[in-house]
Amino acid sequence: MTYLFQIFNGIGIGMLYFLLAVGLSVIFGLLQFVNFAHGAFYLLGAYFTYDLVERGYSFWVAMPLAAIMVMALAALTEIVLLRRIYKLPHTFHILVTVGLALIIQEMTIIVWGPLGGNVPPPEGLNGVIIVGDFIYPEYRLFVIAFTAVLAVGLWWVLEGTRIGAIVRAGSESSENTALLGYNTLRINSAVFGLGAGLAGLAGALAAPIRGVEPFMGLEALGIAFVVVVIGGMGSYTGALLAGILVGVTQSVMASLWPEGARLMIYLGMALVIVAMPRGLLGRA
Amino acid sequence: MINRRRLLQSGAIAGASLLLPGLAGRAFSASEAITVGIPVPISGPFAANGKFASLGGILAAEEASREFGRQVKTLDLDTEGKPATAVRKVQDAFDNNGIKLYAGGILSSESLAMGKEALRRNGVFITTAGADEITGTDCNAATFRWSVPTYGAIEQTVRPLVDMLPDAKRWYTITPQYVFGDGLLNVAKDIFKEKGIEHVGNSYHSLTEKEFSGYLTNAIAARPDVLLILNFGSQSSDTLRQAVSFGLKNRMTILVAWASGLEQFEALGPDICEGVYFGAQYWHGVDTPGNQALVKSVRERFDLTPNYSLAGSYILTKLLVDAAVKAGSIDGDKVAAELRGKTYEGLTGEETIRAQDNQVIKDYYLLKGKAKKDMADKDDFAEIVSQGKSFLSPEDAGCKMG
Amino acid sequence: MKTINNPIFHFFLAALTVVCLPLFLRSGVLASEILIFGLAVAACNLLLGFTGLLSFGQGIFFGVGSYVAGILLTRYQIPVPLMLLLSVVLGALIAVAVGWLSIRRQGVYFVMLTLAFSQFFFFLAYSFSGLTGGDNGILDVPRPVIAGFDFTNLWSYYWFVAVIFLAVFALMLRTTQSTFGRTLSAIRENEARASAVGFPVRAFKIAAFAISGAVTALAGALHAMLIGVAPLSSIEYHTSEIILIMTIIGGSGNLFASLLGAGTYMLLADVLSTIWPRWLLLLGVALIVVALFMQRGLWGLIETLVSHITATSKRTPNAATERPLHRQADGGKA
Amino acid sequence: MSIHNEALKRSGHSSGKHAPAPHPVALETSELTVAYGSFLAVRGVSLSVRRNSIHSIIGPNGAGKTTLFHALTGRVRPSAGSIRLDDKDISHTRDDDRVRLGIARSFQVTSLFPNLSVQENLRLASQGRTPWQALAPWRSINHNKEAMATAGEVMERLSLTQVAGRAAGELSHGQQRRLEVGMALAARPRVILMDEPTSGMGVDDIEAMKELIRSLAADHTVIFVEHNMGIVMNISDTVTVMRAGQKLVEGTPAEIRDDPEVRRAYLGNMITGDIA
Repeated sequence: MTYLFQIFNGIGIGMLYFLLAVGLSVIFGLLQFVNFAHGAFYLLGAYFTYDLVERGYSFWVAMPLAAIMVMALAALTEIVLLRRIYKLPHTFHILVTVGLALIIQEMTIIVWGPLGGNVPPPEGLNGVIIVGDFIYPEYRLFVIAFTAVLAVGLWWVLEGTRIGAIVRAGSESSENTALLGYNTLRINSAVFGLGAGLAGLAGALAAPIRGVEPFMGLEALGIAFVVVVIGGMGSYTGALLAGILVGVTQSVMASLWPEGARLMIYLGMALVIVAMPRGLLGRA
Repeated sequence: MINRRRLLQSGAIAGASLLLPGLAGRAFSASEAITVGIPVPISGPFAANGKFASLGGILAAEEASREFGRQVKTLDLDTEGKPATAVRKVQDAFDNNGIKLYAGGILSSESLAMGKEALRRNGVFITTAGADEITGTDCNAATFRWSVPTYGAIEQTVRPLVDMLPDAKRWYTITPQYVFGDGLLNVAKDIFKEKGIEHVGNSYHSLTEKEFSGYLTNAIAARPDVLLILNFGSQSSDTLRQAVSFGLKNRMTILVAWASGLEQFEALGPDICEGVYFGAQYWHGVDTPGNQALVKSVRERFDLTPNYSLAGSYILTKLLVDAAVKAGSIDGDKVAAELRGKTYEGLTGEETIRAQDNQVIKDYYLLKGKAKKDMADKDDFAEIVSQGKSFLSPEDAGCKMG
Repeated sequence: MKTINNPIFHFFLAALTVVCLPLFLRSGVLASEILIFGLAVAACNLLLGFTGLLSFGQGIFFGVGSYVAGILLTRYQIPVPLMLLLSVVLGALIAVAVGWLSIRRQGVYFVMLTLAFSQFFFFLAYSFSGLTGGDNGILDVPRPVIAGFDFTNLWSYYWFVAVIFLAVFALMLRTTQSTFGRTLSAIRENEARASAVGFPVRAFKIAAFAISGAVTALAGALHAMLIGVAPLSSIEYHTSEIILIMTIIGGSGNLFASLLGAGTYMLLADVLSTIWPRWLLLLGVALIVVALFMQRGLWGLIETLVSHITATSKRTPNAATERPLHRQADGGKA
Repeated sequence: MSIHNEALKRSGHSSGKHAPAPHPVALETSELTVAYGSFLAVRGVSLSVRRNSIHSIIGPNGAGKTTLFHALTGRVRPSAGSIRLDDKDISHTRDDDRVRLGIARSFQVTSLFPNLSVQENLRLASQGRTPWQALAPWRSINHNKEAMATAGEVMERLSLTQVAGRAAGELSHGQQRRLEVGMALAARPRVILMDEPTSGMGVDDIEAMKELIRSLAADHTVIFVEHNMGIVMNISDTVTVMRAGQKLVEGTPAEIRDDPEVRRAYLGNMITGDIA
């Protein structure tokens, strides 16, 4: 029974990881771009939510607004800075995005201070659900349901719409999009904005669970990388599967061998890359 | 922003000394000035502690300047929270700035390493770090520690709580897996045994863990009366926040044995802290003359309420400067001799520096979070439930000073 | 341009740096650390600049060296030269293992794999605290006293490091100029062709990893003796990141650039961190500036400057500066 | 272009001397099949390439020429059938090992080491025959005298001596194509595989390349995949036509030209083109 509940809890954690990682995966798929600043966008999403809630806005206003703000900021960054470096070797992608992450992190400290903060769960969702011996916070339940709906919506966008077709074509070959005759520049900005916006949304949703502190982006980045690599870069379903897998591993290991939880996750990641070069569900 | 100007000044000194060999060293030794190095993490994940520690040092130095009529300064050394950087900064400060007095070290690993360096160079290092080894198995003549060890922290929180809650017979623990966590856990287990309490379970977790829902699920399944949280810093905040969201506050008593105090309450907010018990090294509401004076001057000087990082750094710096003035020297052995065995009126009342292991004997506090409506001002998060001194003998602590 | 890209000239510059550091720096620790990281960065450069492998795992080898020094010197009283030899051997062995597994994948996947290994080794070191001291690290690592020479004093230890640095630097220069080094360059420039002309590319990449791991572990061991601790933070992901950043800042074309990168980064960090607590923000800006405007690093900047000076003095155009940025620093986009 | 260079001819023969027995067939495949998943890119192709002949492989796009070529170089592994070099089975030999057995290749898109000098490119190509020697980090690049000499000879033969010190990336297109062939020659192979050697060349360069390939046949076996029918029909001894992964027809250029199947496969327009 405990394990059943741990698995359920793991799915809850995993859905958040999925949201965090799918943006990174989409960005990688279309732009062949390793984004070390992804965690920083998650950080910003959380802090924007925190700030808006502190100013008295409802969480329901703050959460989407924070995600949109992150999206806009990311798209702007793409236009001003990142599109200049796509053609350079990966080394410089890493250099620029590591630099970007440092700037965002330090700016966060300058604006909001080095101490963290708390974001209370929204009214009506701050209770718990009790099932027999087990307890689960309503807000976490909401996050699962909300991300599930979002996942379906995102799946529809990527699989059922023209923009999705472009993204998928692009992740197979970078020249494809150009061949299709689309304005690649604008699509790149949009996709980067979307990917970072999803990270921002994950941050906004995580804030009532984790609180906010200036270094939360680093942990998020690590998790996002693991999920994307296990799932396969550029793969939507891969990110979903791997997100849940990592979440469940983490939760179940809490019962089995807590100290080794991280070790297992990174070992699993290494094994997956060695055995399945493109991740569990990466495009061949 | 007096703080900023101060930092810039010290920066200019450090910068000059870096580039002009010889000059800075002579300038320091020729003057009457006493400089205390404040090696704390100013950048990196523990930046918050470093920022307040820096202020505490400045305040103590300013007071000492007035009191002794000679120049007393602090020099912030950014350890970045890494032992390697910490040692490098301290070695540099010895060589280039002639500094022999150091008050700081927030993290155990960096403090242990800096203590060794202080001994090698005939300096003195005094810290508030958590590792018991500092005045235990790795103790040395040049290293002093103000904070109460894990033994006292548990004795002064778990024991009074057990006495207060005679019906609470089932306890569950969440412990970070390393020496510090095990130290706390072992003391707690001894008390459980002695008091006939059932230890219904423990969850170990790694130092990098942020997600505690899995551990909390285990805890809920064990149906304890008390949840004892033995991690510290942002991990204890995360654990507590998530525990509250799982509704644990309504089902059991929660005790955070090693809380950071005001900094942590500010980050968590009163809703989460209400009704939760916290163990603390320092609390600004402590009713002693020393503390009241500090609270007053910090409010005047920085428009802040002193938290543990600030107060700790203040008292460390003050102890060093007082001892150096009295010894008439900044040489480590002389200052240390002056410190050893000293009894003084400190922030927590009467404090004594035990000569055998350089451990400061002082009170540890059990606090209880107040409801928002009961708070007298924005920093009045908690009331003191009990306080007292509990220490292992130097032999039991494992200190053999060579 | 031929003259400033001559390996003997690079060795001369390195030797000059070794001699000049004590004259311009008051801090013996900083000076020693620059040389130690210079070694680690040169080893990273052997992979990045010469073989085209962007390794995020250099911290593993650095940490391993640091632990070898910590464990052997504090628990077994093994003589320092033997300890250094063992750290080199263990560093090479672990690098072979990491390299063997990582080079099975290319491009970004290779980078990710080295990143995963660096995290994996961190948690390994953290979990086996009996061996590594866990979060506290291994304390009281002594500096060497060899054959009556006492290197425990900071500046005398600097010279100890300096001699090792120059010897290893010379060996590495020789390596890059050897037929082996040229083959690595060939693999970096065109892996498919290198394989087609008959080179077992994987064996060469693994060999490059072995050398890189050996030198990085040596640097780690020297560092543990310098600061007297073998800390957990040495094997952290951040160590890998910093080594990589230093490599790119210096420039990946030659080995002296690595010393330049290490020195510049350390001095800059030292000065900035005393001026402003939020100095990492400035570092972030600097990284972006390097990526946008100084893609060939500090050494590239020097090359351009020198060619401008010679061009204005001789009024002859120089082809080398017009050389476009080839895929010299690519983790293998192909 | 001085095509006939005595020194290289001698070296070519000397490497021939090491061959176990003069087998009339240099390279042979039987029922060679290459599958990509369920798709059979090459199915049951049997080739027999005579020693010191010029054997070309042609066919429309998607006929499986390139896959066959990759199977011969060792880039892809056959899923069935075998490849024999001088009667020795090399079906499962890695591409770099095949170089040592006497097969060298050139690339369709020029594939050089662009930042290294011409001389260094060729020296590396020659060193590829004894690659393990190069694993020693203490050996200087001048250590392998034989490789240095071969690089010199190939440069002479391909008229690249005057640009020996230039970076390969800075050469003219024609020079780069010649160096591309030189990279294969420097390995002193018995069999040279060429992937569209004239692709992207101007008229003058094509003519020179044609002469070069013809001259290679004096001491090498040459197999090449080519789109340019002019060169194929002009210099080949044997032509294999492929379609849909299979061998359609094989014969002399004259036979191929008149074959009705081939005419149908190519819709008649390509082969009648520019036969010089």
